[in-house]
Amino acid sequence: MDNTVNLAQADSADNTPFLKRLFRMRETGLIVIILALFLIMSFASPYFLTWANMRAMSMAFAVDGLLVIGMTILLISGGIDLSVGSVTALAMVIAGWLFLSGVNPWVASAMAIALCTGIGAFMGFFVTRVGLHHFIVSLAIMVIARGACLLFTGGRPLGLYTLPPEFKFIGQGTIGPIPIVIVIFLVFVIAFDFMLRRTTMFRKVFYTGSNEKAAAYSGIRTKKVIFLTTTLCSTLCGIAGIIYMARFGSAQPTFGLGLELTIIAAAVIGGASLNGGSGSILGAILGVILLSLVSSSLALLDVSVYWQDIIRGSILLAAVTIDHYLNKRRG
Amino acid sequence: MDNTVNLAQADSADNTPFLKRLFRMRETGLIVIILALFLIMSFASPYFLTWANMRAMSMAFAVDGLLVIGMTILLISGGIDLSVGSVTALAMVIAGWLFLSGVNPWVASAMAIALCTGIGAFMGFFVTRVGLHHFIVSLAIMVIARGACLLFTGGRPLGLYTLPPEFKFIGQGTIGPIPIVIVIFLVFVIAFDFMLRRTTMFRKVFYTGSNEKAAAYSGIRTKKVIFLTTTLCSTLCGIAGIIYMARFGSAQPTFGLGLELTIIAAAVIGGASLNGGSGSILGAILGVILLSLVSSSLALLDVSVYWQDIIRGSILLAAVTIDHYLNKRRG
Amino acid sequence: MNIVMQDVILKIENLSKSFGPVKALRGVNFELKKGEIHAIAGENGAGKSTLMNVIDGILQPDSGDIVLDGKAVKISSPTMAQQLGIGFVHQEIALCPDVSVAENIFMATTNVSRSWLMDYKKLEREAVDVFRQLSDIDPSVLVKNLSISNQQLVEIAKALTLDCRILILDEPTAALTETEAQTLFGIMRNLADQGISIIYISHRMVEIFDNCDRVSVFRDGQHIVTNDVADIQPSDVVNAMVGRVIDNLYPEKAAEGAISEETVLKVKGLSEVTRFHDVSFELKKGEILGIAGLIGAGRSEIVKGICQLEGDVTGDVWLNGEKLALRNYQDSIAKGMVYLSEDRKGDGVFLDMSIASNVSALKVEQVAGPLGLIQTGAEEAQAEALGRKLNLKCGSLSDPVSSLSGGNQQKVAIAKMLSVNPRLIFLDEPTRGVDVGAKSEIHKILRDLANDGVGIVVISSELPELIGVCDRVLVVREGRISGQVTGEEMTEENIMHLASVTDAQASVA
Amino acid sequence: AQAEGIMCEPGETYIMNVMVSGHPYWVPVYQGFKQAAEAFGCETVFSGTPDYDITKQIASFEQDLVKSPAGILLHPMQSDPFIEPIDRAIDNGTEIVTFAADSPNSKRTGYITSDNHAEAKFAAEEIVKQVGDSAEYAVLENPGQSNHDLRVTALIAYMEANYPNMKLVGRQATNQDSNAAYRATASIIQANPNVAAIWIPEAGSAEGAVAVKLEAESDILIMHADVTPTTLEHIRAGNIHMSLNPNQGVQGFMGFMAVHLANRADIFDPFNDWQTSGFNPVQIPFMDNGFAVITKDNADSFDLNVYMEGRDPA
Ligand SMILES: Nc1ncnc2c1ncn2[C@@H]1O[C@H](COP(=O)(O)OP(=O)(O)OP(=O)(O)O)[C@@H](O)[C@H]1O
Ligand SMILES: Nc1ncnc2c1ncn2[C@@H]1O[C@H](COP(=O)(O)OP(=O)(O)OP(=O)(O)O)[C@@H](O)[C@H]1O
Ligand SMILES: [Mg+2]
Ligand SMILES: [Mg+2]
Repeated sequence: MDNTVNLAQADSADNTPFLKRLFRMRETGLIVIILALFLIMSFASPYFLTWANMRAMSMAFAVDGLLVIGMTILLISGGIDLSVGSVTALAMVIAGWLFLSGVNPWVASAMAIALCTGIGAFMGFFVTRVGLHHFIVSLAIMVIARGACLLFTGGRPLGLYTLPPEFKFIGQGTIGPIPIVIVIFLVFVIAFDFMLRRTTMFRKVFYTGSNEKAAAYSGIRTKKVIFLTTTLCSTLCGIAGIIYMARFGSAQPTFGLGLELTIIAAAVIGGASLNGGSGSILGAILGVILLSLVSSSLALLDVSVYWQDIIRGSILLAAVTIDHYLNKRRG
Repeated sequence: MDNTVNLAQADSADNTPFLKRLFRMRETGLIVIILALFLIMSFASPYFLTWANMRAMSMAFAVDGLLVIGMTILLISGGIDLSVGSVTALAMVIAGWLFLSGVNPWVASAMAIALCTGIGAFMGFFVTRVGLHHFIVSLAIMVIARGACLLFTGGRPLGLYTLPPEFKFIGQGTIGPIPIVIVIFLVFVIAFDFMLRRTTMFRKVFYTGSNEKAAAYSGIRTKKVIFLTTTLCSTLCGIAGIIYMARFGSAQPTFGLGLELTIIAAAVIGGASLNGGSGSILGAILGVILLSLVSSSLALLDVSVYWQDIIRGSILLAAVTIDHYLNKRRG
Repeated sequence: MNIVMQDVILKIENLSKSFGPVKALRGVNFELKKGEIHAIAGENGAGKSTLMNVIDGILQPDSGDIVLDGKAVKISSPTMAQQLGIGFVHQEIALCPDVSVAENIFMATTNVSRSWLMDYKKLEREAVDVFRQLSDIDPSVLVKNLSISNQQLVEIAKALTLDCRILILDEPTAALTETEAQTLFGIMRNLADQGISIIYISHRMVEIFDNCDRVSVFRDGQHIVTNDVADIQPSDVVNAMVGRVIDNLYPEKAAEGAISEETVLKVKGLSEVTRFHDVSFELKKGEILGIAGLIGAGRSEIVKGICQLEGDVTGDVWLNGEKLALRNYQDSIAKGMVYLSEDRKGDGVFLDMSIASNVSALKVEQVAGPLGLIQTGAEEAQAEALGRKLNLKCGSLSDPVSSLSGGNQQKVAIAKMLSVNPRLIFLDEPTRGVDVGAKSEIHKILRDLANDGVGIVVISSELPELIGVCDRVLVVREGRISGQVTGEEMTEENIMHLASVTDAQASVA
Repeated sequence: AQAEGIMCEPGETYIMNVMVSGHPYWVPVYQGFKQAAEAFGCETVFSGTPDYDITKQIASFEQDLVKSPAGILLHPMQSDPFIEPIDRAIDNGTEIVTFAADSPNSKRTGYITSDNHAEAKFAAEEIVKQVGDSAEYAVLENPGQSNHDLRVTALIAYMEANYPNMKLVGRQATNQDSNAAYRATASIIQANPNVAAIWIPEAGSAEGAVAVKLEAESDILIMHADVTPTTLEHIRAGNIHMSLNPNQGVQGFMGFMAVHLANRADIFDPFNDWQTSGFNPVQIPFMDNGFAVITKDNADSFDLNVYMEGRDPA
């Protein structure tokens, strides 16, 4: 029977050579595309491959990276969150407002993150208990959180120049040559990528998103899973908001307008399915990197503003098309 | 055996009294909510129930109504379109630009609508032939179309004050006391609602969205259906853009930023499923009316801006929750 | 079956089809004659459905020809197949859940209809006509509200409305009870008499030998043999399929005295608001208990109720003497009581996930090391062990379940149940779509488990299976237990009698 | 019902209608509007739409008209779409004055704004003063928003006309998004190590740009328009050279005066033909509200949060 593998030999997958396994990975297509862009850019601009440019480019996507982690996990579980931009802004605003009211900045940040967690739980409640769709619940929260930002600031950005240096250090400091922001980013990415691939807890997220009913029939508390992924996504928004606050030394009520689409796009480019059940942190991060790389490159090449959007959109479309065909050929 | 009935009574559904059928309709919950808001507003503001206010309020949602028709049909077929806002803007910009270059405004409008149709067909191609997801394709088009708007206008609105009066009439004229815009809106709504409920052509859209495989097995060319719904949505954007142009006498490259979420939200509130297979024009229009009514009411009551978003989001959440329970009880 | 065999209407010549490394069909030759009912038998994964999908234009062959009426044709889509007069009832139910039964049935007709407007009244009237022959389903109901068996009936009704010359039925009776199956055979015979050719795929030998004219056997993607059923015995078919003789289809029943006095499960006064009422029964150690009933009788509902999967249930349940106070299905699993669903596609498997992670889903913790880290090795070993036990045929354990044949998907679902070493398993249509060989393996496993003291409750629509495997059969009628049969009383007649509505015949609505 | 004197009658209400009504720009404008109104015993309402949506703003404007106010100070999101509604309002006797953005083809009573050309010219001269007249400079922009557009295009045009050796090396759209501005500025600085100055037409992007300046330890000269508390701090700290801030308070104050006086033509009988021509001399067709230059020295006066303490924003 040459069309079936003898089950006795079935677990030989781990012996396949590394290169072959790499080739089979969902993310390889994206890596290839990003490397190609890198190569092109290195030739196109002498400033591209400088440490300072790399550093600036990574700073530009590092914090969004946290948001995309939360979004990817939520997408895998079958949900979606349109409120990421405004909840991130709310975290900045609340922490900043508390700080200006005299609260210790660390305590203020913890409270803001807790509030975001609460918002996520609130959304989770509406989705799992009331039975509404993630889309509409998070859209309502997006509007409400933005409103709360306005309310707490009167629409005016809060100047947090007086934040203590050790606090600003999270956003502006470096360890050796590496900015703390990038370190935080890497820690989160590696931790969540590992957990998502390996832990039983996160495996249940995949089961739930793949077939919620089958998951329930396998004894998984699917509502709890969805509740938790919804909450986690908002918590990560909270953390991202605090880092942004430390980095810019201000809290902007209008921060992150339209950010939700970028974040969702990054996750989808990275292989997350809008129908749930699949996705990976690595892929999603590559998605963020791709989007950010394109923007940075266009700026570096000083492409006319009036052409940038057209080029950006076209590269996005081309990239996902190429990625699609690369995956198809391997599949 | 509650899913079976006496066969002799099977086709008796049409004999049920009108009120009972109304009560069973998916849209009744929304109608109740809207009526309740109407009642509250009539007491809250002496200006609410004036002809001028009703006119202002309906003008505010009439043209968006066309977009929501296209979006609903697309959602039913299982798709989604994030580009509606920028494609609408592009229609205005292209028609305006052609007009300023000396093209007859009617011809210019026809060309702009044809272009939008082409954009829809382009998206349809990527979705059905290449096999990408609607979300990512339309996101790329959203960016590209916005870029094209910038390119054609240099970012500045085109003043089309010189449009001939008979052209502006579409957007600014009235038949008796009724603005033409409202008449166009009603014609589209009634026509599409009827077609979607009754014609064999549009039933295929439901079949395709409900289970694409099953539809394909029954011989339905599902790709063609999806291609057409995608195209139709963009065509309606084109028409909406032209009406807006006639109404405003200008073409704004930034028109419709963020409009996609409002339109999708309206369709979803009206019962369209993001997974395809269900939805109705009547419901979606009620969704648009609800959203617009809330905004208009807050403006009329002079509610503080710092509270408006919070109240708006909360009403949205409350409305969908109430609607959900009303449907559940009936279901 | 003295049908005069007429000309060959469909001929498959040297047809091959691969999915990546998997060769599903290898140089298949096959002939279908006008007006015959042609059975196809073969193990799970033998390539039966793949061949049918090729004939219906859903899949394109890698090589080989389809010859229709003597002309080679390339069937590029189901649309084209339909135009050529080919109708197909799929193994996996493919209906539009958000659409009414009537519309589902006439979807193909609507598609080619010349009229612009829908005539819902006409559709429903005609749907009622179609169902008059089959079963009483309300055509205005949305399909998503139907039970899986009723959906199967809709799927059949859908094919019957087609104006076709060749009708393919891929395991249509897998979820049907005897009554509906018999109705279907009547209809099939009728169609065949009108000159329509029928391809009938089934794992039930009885059906093949009672209703078909010829039978073709497939193995490993190859056509092995075709015979008139009159010329051969069921054992010959099984032999050709499996490549060995299965002498004893069903395992030995529990020996005298093997059933102890100890009760594994005791249910008392179990009721659910609308679905079932006052259900009480016991399951002894070492015993296999069957539950029989007509479609929609409430069998699935009762066992789901016992393990708190669905419904608002009142009543008492004891497991191994311990009174249970389950709040949800997780509690039930924790107590070792699991349920194998009848709807494997809907809630049995994760189609887009790997075989290994499907098998481990019921308790992933089992294949995890410290810190809750999943050990891929352990996970694959578990899947491999159970897969081998159930004779699972697959490419690699990391392939998605969607790449498996229907019967092999069912085996994955069963493996998932067995993975947690349960103390009591409810199996709802456990061998749905499973081939004879694997079926008898599964039966043996069930008997072994019962002997080890694991409680086994089997719901099946296939009466011979219940009679062959169970020591006792409960019969459910309209949500109540209408009786039970054991030993010599276990006959199809007795069970059918208890299952059908005898008194108050008219009160259906 | 025109009042006899310059003071308002009880209930006489003036409305200020804007788009994106949560934006802090409007806050001092409305304070000026309100203070002027209070001086005349008039009532005021802050109205408009929280969204960046022309349809919604027109609806809110028309709803304002339903209330028959004495006059409206309007910031029209786009000029031409407001022609018809403004004309209708004027025909019905409601005075409309536009501010910060105009609808020149309408019959609006007057227009008050800060002069973006003047701002741009000032900025250009200041940049040249600081970095010399043959240097590289860059701009960030926000295409689609007319006043921001003008600030940028006017500066570039001025440079080209007067300082041909000034070289524009970077021009990026950042749309008031500080992270986008961060990315764009970083790229500009990378690609043009010699870039000496950057002009930013609003404050949100300036926050992102200044973050790059600090991280890259660049000595690029940052100048921007408008102000936020954060950029204010950076001005104090010398990270941002200076900011040009339109005189919002005056805009609101004079905006009110323009509407109010237009309502009271009969208190003044000037030496001209107004009675025959119908043109009311108290209608002020155009006013420039001026702008302030914020530097290290005067930064303390521009903390909006301090200014707003004890005041009601609405
Ligand atoms: N989409 C697919 N991708 C990969 N392999 C597939 C796919 N579909 C079928 N196969 C493989 O092709 C072979 C034949 O499958 P097929 O479904 O035709 O079997 P079958 O005879 O119908 O079995 P059953 O009795 O279980 O329904 C199996 O080995 C199956 O795993
Ligand atoms: N979710 C549901 N909503 C409404 N009715 C349901 C639902 N699920 C099942 N039913 C109905 O409850 C009754 C019992 O169904 P159940 O599935 O238990 O029957 P069964 O005896 O297992 O038969 P089969 O599975 O062969 O249809 C049926 O009439 C069925 O249609
Ligand atoms: Mg099969
Ligand atoms: Mg059942």
